[in-house]
Amino acid sequence: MREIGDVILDLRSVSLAFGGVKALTDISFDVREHEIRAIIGPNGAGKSSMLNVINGVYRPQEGEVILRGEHFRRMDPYRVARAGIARTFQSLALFKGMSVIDNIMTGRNLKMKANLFQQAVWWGPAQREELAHRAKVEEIIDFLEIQHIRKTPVGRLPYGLQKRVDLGRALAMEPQILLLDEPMAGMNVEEKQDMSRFILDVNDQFGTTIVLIEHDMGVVMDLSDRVVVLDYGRKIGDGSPDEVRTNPEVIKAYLGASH
Amino acid sequence: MAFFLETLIGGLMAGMLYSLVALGFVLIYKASGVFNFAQGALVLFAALAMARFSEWLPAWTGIENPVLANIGAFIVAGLIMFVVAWLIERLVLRHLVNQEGATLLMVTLGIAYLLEGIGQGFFGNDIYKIDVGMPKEPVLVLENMFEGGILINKEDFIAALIAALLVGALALFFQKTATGRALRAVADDHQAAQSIGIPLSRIWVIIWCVAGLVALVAGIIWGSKLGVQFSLATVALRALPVVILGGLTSIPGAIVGGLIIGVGEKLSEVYLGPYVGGGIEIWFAYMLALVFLLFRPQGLFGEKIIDRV
Amino acid sequence: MVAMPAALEEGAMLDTFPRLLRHHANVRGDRPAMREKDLGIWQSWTWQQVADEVAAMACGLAELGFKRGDRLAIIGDNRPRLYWAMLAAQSLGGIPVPLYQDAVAQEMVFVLQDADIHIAIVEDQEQVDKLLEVREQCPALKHILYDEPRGLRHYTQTYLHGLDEVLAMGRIHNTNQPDFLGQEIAQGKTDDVSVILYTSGTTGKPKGVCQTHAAFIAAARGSMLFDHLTDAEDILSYLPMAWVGDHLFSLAQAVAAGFTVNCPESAETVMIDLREIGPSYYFAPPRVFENLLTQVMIRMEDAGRIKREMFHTFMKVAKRSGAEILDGHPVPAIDRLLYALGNLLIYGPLRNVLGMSRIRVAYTAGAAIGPDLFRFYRSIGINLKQLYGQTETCAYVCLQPDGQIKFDSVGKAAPQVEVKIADSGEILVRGPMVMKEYYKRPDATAEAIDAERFFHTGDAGFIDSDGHIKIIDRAKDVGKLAGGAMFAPNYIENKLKFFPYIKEAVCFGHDRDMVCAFINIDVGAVGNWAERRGLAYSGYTDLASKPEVVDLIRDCVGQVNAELATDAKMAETQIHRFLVLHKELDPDDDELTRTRKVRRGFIAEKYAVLIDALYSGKTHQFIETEVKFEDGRRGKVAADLSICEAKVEATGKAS
Amino acid sequence: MFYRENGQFKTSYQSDQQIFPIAQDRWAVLAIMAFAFVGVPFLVDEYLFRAILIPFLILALAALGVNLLVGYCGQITLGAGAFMAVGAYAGYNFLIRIDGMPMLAAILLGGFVSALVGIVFGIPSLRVRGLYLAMATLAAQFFWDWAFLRISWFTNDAPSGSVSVSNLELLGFPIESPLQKYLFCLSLLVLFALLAKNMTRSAMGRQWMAIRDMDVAAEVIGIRPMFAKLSAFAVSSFYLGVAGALWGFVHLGSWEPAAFSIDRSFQLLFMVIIGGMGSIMGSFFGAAFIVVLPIFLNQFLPWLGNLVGIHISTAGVSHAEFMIFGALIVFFLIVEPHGIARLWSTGKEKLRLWPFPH
Repeated sequence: MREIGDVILDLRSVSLAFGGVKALTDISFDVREHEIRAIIGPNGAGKSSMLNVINGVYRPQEGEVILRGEHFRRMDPYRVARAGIARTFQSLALFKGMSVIDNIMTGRNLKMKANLFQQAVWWGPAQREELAHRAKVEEIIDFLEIQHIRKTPVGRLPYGLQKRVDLGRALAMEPQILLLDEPMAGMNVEEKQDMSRFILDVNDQFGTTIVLIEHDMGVVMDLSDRVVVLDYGRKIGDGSPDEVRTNPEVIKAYLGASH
Repeated sequence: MAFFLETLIGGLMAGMLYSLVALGFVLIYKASGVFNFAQGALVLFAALAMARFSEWLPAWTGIENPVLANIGAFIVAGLIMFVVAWLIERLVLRHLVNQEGATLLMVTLGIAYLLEGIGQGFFGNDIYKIDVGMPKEPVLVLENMFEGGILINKEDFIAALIAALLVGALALFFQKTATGRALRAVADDHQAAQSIGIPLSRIWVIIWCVAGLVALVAGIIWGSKLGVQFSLATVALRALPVVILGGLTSIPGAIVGGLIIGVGEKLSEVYLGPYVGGGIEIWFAYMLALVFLLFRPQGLFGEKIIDRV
Repeated sequence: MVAMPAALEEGAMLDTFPRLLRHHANVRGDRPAMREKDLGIWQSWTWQQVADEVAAMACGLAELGFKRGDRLAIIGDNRPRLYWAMLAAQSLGGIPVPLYQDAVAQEMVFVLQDADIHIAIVEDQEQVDKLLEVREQCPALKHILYDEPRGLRHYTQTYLHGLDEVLAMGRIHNTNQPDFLGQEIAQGKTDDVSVILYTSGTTGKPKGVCQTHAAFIAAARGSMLFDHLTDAEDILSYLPMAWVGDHLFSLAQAVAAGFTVNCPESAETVMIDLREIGPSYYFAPPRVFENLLTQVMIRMEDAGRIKREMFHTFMKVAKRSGAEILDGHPVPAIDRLLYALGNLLIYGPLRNVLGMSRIRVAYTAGAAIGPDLFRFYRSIGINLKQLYGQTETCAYVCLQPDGQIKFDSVGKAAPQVEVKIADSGEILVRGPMVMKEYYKRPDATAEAIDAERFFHTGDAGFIDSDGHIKIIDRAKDVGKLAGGAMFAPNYIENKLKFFPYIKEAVCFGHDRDMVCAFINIDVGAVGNWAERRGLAYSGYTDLASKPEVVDLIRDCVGQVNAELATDAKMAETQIHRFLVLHKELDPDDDELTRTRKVRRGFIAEKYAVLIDALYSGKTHQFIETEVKFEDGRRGKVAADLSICEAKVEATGKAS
Repeated sequence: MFYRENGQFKTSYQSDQQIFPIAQDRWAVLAIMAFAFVGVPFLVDEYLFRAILIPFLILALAALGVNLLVGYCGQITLGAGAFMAVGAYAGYNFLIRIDGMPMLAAILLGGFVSALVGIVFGIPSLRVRGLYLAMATLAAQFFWDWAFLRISWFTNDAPSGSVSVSNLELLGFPIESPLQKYLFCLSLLVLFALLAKNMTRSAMGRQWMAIRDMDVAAEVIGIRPMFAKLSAFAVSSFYLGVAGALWGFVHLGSWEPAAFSIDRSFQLLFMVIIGGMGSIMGSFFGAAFIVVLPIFLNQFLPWLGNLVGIHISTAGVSHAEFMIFGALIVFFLIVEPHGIARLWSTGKEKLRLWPFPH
């Protein structure tokens, strides 16, 4: 059985603004190794911005991110990826021109070493590498039960499956920390069940730490070990699902917010 | 010194014309996000129409008065540009709503070829002249300030004046009229504009018409200066750096950019040219714009680009 | 290379499956024995590798205390390692007992108890969970081995083992005692029981059919000779391992002839896998061929006009001459020419998309197949034939010889098989393939096999002038109308089921004055039919209740009646009244057997009200039925069924 | 219809990932190759070699280069011609300044120089997208147009940058007759097409496409936009450079900067758009189409004109050309953004599923 480790990722009083618009105001919270950490909040609470700060897509004006004791004023996507943080996207962000296999293959990118010339020649190192990583990718395909769409261009897939491929692409990086941006948005009950199962399996089998944004309170409460609640870019709650559930501010925010 | 001022003013004049073409780019880009590579082709097309009809109308109708002929030709050409604009919206843009910029740009390349082909096929491909009775002789001004004074080409001067007027008029049109406001709304946010009931397609037709008109004026001026010929289409390429410099979405940008490039070209040609074998103005403008890009991708007056995830 | 069937190379001691396996490991050690689509490619194993794996598994089982004569339960989809488990058990002189993998836990209890299972090898978590659920009821069950570890890592039960561990154990054991297994195999005798297959039993509890090595090898070799099978064949194994048909083709024949068995990636991908493998030898129950044909027709409906025209014209050509050409009968030159053209433009491509380009011989069995269906496949050049047999006879009694296909017969007695018709009209068979006994059921055995070792098939039928056997119906089902006329429900039901729109039918009439029927529509076919007419529907129940649909079915029934009317014996048994059931008959509700045979008696009880309604002349009847969903949840379907009069042909004497 | 795929199952990733996984395709390609190398030389006369085949081969190579950048990496370029020019003149300089420099080496070196230049002009792509980038490439175009015209060192002091090379040879074999030139270009094209295919089907190609399809996502999974884009520019420019050198050395023999004017750049872009963005095959289709169409029109239009009794001048033909190209660009971008290649592959899919529609 997995047991929660100590803090692996720590955000200290992060503030982010676009022009005049404040997206995040003085947010601090930490993520422990092997845990499932949820960030919830009504629409426009700044959940996604939070993730984008963590993996360096946005640069916060204030605050710092501490990853395994290393302090960063701001992250940069490449370094974050190297550091073993993967993520999925809320709005589908697959490479629509490629097949499912290739999409997941891109996740192996950082692990591939062959240089351009070897790749151009193909026979030899490049091919050996390709085949080795293809095998890895097939394991992920097997894990996510998407064998039947292996070679389909992702553009043709229904929403639910695309979400799964997105997860697959992230898993291909064999990340220590996995950021999931509303993995179940717009899914039907069955798809949600599957997705939750996969998330739990990932966390459990690979010990991956998971930071999860979700809209659907129910799902979050079942999945996560600890929950952060944002509202209008401010942190209004943090703790175990039960603590959060009973936190008056949170209740207010959720009753107040229309979503 | 005098020589410097002369070049400077010459540059400004030329710049005004660049601004005029650049304006075409900006208008269309603002309203439809299309980077209209065909602007040059429009200019050529308009100029051809103008030039030919000013010959044909007298021949057909027997009107001798050149002024009337020119006015008639101007009206006909204007109508033609309207039709062109309408067709472009109808047959092309309408089918490419919310496509990526690159695709739209390539489409306008296609349109450019189409227009050049049709234009020359229909109006002929010789060199035609437009004579709207612009005074050609140069004048000396400020003789009392410098010995020898400064030589200014009247035509340039008038041209610049017309350009300036047109620019001003458009600025007003955008600020004051309802349509103008609608256009700005569309420029800011297509969906929003649609949701408040602004008919996109109509706006686009209008904007392309305006661009067509601008092209027509530009065409007439350049045409009367250099004669109407295929090379007119390339003025677009000259005006490109202007837009980049000024910022794709800003009318003042187009004007200022035009002036800067105009002056820059002339000065560089005069003062740098000799050392590097001359003929540099065309790429110099680009280099200028390019270097500029690296430091301020959105141009002088353009809005900052934030891409959200 | 195309070698002679293994059996014909110095046949002598190759009289048990483990010995055959060893033989192949020696003579064709590097030819592929098994393939499975896994992780995107066809993982392959040569005969040598299979032999080694089986050896390891056998030794592993021995380590777990599996002994000569023990039974080994095997539950799961067609996976190589599950087939190897059978051979492993046999190597130790044990008896594999395959169970239907889609059965719910409770249905497994009986077999587990009856066969007194100590060790079960199962595919995955799903099956493990089932066994854990019923473990209390089966105290004998000591070990559960699983093939696919996924999701089982937190199962702490000490009696759960991954096959991998067991194999590892086995390998060690094998290196420590290299000659142990050899001796075990040597001790095996050809008339040892090689497998126990439980008959789904249309009535009462299932019975364990004990088949010996000798029986299955005889059956296998018989059909090998009959169809000239070599070690070059490729088959796709996707039918339940517990079904005698799969056992005969995927294990007995494969190991006898030494050809290659291919396992699909998953249930959803069977069609794709079929296309990729393109088996040369193929076996499927009629419903599979039926579904395929339905798909073909539906997909052709969407095709462009020219293509559709082409298809239909050439299908006419095929209908006219295809089957004849296949049988080598004389055909006018022009038709030959047209057929060749069609073969290039339609039949060939069609076989390709169906995955049947390479088929040399295809068999169907398990139920009667509609003449049109049967003709279709033969006419596009697929050598589809029928065979006849039961679990008790290794599914090996009659085979249709090439070139002598009669659509309404199941062919001639297979090599070494003796067929005779009892006075009662029941078909009796004798031969090496007849089972040894029903497991622990001497009574039943005695009932089934008489003094001269004739097995009573329970089917009624007759042998025609040139020796072809025709099946009419289950002997016990053949009843009499009150009027005294002979009533063969299956015969009628099959005629009904030959319509693509009708999926299942149940006829009643024994001791009654007329025949009435329940009907299940085929959602696929009827649904498509409805869509093309712009009928909206929300599901089976809704669709079935649509008056248009009911009329559609009435036509079908009418046509069947017309056919029946032509046959003096059957004319009396035309269907007078029928209704379209509000739910699909389903094995999970015990209405069908796992092999989708109708459980007549059970249905008669369950839907007594409906039957009364049919015979009491009502025009409507409300009914509510409980149903079981795949995930075990229960629910209710209710409907007010309309009961219809069918068009009945006038017959000789007034009735 | 002609596909019989049963039994073509893959037992290893190697066989699953080959360029043509379907046997029938492999045979077809082999047949075409055989025809191109063996059949064509017997069937074709000098004119066809000069006027169609050799230009086609070289422009196909160039289009391939453009496609790698525009089609695969999604970076638009209007300066392709400039890089051809760089390749041609660089190659020329290597050839004449270093005596004993083999032609092939000179051509390849031309490619490498062009690649370096490509990287330099690709740098803006790190800061700017789409339209702005087009600008940068235009700048390259105009700059090099000018440079080769005015900077005499590049052209070994030849007036107005017109230079020429003669008596080419490869490892002692002369490359003089059209046939020799054809075979030479063909071999190079085949080789480079294969290399391109390999790049696009391995990590590099996936990085390019990732940047093209969704650059933010690409960055987040650890693809460095800088590396991806610049490598695309480099490779693309290399191909263009080699093509340019061939165009100069082999096709023209003697040339001026005008041979690589902005019209050439547009022409190449059109090849890619019409042929099919993001498809190796597409580059060939596009090149073939755009090489053949004008010749076809020159033959066909006057003939048609005579039928209806109007005389169509050569100028008229060239205008028609303009219109048709323009119309086609618009048509393809609206109706089939993936060009002829996509039409081809859908057709192929239909054949595979025949007689089923889908």
